[in-house]
Amino acid sequence: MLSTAWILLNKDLLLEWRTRARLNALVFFALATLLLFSFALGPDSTLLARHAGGYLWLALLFASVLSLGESFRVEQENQCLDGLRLVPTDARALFLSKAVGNTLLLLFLALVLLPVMIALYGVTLSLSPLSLLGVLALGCMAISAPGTVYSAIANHARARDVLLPLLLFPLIVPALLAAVKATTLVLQGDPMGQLTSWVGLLSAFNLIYWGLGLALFPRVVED
Amino acid sequence: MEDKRRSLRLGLAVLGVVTLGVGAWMGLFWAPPDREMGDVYRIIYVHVPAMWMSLIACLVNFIASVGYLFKASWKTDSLAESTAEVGLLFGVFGLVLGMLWGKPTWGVYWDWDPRLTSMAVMLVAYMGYLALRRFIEDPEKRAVWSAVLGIIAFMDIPIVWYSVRWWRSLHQVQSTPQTVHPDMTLALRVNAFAFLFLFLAFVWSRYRIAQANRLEELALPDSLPDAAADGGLTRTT
Amino acid sequence: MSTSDALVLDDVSRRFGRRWALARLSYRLPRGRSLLLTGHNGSGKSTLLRLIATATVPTAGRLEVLGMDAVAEREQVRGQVALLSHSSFLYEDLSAHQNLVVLLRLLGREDPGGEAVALLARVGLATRGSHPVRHFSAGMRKRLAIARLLAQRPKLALLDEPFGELDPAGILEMERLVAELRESGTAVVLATHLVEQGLSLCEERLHLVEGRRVEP
Amino acid sequence: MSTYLLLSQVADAAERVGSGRIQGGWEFVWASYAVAYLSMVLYAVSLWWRRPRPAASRD
Repeated sequence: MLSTAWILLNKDLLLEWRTRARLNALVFFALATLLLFSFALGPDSTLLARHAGGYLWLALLFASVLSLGESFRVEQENQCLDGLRLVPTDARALFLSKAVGNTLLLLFLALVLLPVMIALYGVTLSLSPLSLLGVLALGCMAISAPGTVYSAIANHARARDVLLPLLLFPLIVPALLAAVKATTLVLQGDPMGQLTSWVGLLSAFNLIYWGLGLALFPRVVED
Repeated sequence: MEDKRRSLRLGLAVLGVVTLGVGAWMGLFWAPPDREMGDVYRIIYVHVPAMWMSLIACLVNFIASVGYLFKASWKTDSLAESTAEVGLLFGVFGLVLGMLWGKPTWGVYWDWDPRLTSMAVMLVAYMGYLALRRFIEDPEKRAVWSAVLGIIAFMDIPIVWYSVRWWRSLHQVQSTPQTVHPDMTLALRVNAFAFLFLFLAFVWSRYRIAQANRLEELALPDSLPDAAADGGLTRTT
Repeated sequence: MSTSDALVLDDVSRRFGRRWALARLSYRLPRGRSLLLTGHNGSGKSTLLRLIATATVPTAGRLEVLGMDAVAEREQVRGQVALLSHSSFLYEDLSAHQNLVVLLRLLGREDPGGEAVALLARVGLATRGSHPVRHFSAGMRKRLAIARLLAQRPKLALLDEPFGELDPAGILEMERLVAELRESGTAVVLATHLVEQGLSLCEERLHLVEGRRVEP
Repeated sequence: MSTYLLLSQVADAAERVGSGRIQGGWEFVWASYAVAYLSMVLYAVSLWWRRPRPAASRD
């Protein structure tokens, strides 16, 4: 299963590279969102710095809806998903490859946004950059696992562009809360030692939804 | 058979309405006012049962969803559909009652109280569930996918609850009245049973509608002369 | 009992919403024989092929492919059956070569790159291997799709309108490829409008009208 | 954003209310019971509206 997932992940990354114009558009979309937040809140730099973590995750969340939707649109174009199923390919490997691929894409996006955010909002980093990377990775994973399942479902429905955020946003509220809190703590320091409990919540969310995704995804793609 | 069920359903509804009448009288006039909250607390008799019914609906929806994935049957699919809709009804007006309660107690309609906030988040999730059902035409696919959705959404309830509570921990969480008069408990119980009867009557009626819709979607007017005897309501896969 | 048959359809039906695409179809195809499926558009040919390929499941009835149950043992069936469908199963933004390499790697082949080159040569796309599929014509896609099918080395090949969208030369070539498949011991189920071409390639014939079997 | 704004308001309100018994507020109680019962009645009506018709009236 893992080797199949690896092949599929390579295929998705190759596809992403061949269509990098789309990837660029996604990056600029996320950057524009980040910029718009600062316009919406006025040039109050202390306020911006205080809520920088929240804006970063909102920008990522909006971008993720686009990238998640795209990840299964590619498979639907010539019914490639059917083609993969009939090879045969393990559906769980398919889930793993898509979820990991989406995580990597979001993480890449986060790393592009990070320096921009630091410059734009005047943020300083209190804890180690490594812990920030860890929080970002956990948060991206938390969006991707349920996002992959929902994207596969929404892709076959009418009005899929509305449906995916409608399904996904309420579901990942806890992950978003935890990610924002943890990011803010990493940026501004953690005198009360709250970071571990938020990271714990984020990890539990990941554990549950990666597990559920693996268990349920075969039913989603098979009849 | 059908007549018997019909009268049973009607009886359930009548029982619910009568109990609700008694409950309303108890809640509004019979039960004593609360020490701290005065008469405003009387909203509890409609607000709390509504929230309970909403949670029961989520639970039944989850069980029906799991059941469908283990053994495909239109019955569990219809049950899941009806509980989602009825649960959403109770949840939405329960939430409105919570806001009406919040205004005189906290001074604002919306206080980011963990329970109400979690409930609001879950209601949006179940609205998505119903929207998905509406947007997929193929009955088989709709049943499978909404079952997956029902499971995923239900697992989210405790996580949402914990995360919102931690998120709000800077603010004192409002607690249930410490000194509960026994009459209050009784009034709450009567109202809860009234809501339960109505809930069951609603779910049952909605279930019949769902089953009839399935039948219509799958009706086979002119083909399969022999195999169609069961109306296509049994699945062999 | 049924192991001597390549295909056993026992009262198979498939419903899409209110419409029965296949209605109570029973049929047996002996091993080693090839089957020609005929019928108008919407007669259920494609649905039958997708059922045999296990891309979809029967609403009612039992279907055995090469002695295996098409629902319970679908993984094993998929390993021995390949489908050339109306949809090409190709990634538009990958090159022809890359498309084949991904498939061959999934199949666990030793030398995906080399085998892909050989396959491209076999279907007459040797010079186009590095072009993205997005720039291919309909006929070229068909060729690449058949290369995809050949790569799977099926025991039973399911061909849905393989001659569609091909020019006369392409049709001849496709006939040659199907004949080659047959010679190499692969049974073929062929759905096509071109009854003459089909009859020359297949021994058995099944004519469908509105999802039912009718004597042609 | 508006979250934080609301939060500060809530904190203010909580201080104003203090620990004394809340007076009146019957209008909220009446409104609540009305909302609850009206919702259920409307839903019951909608169920009645959608009730499965006997097969004879279909088609």
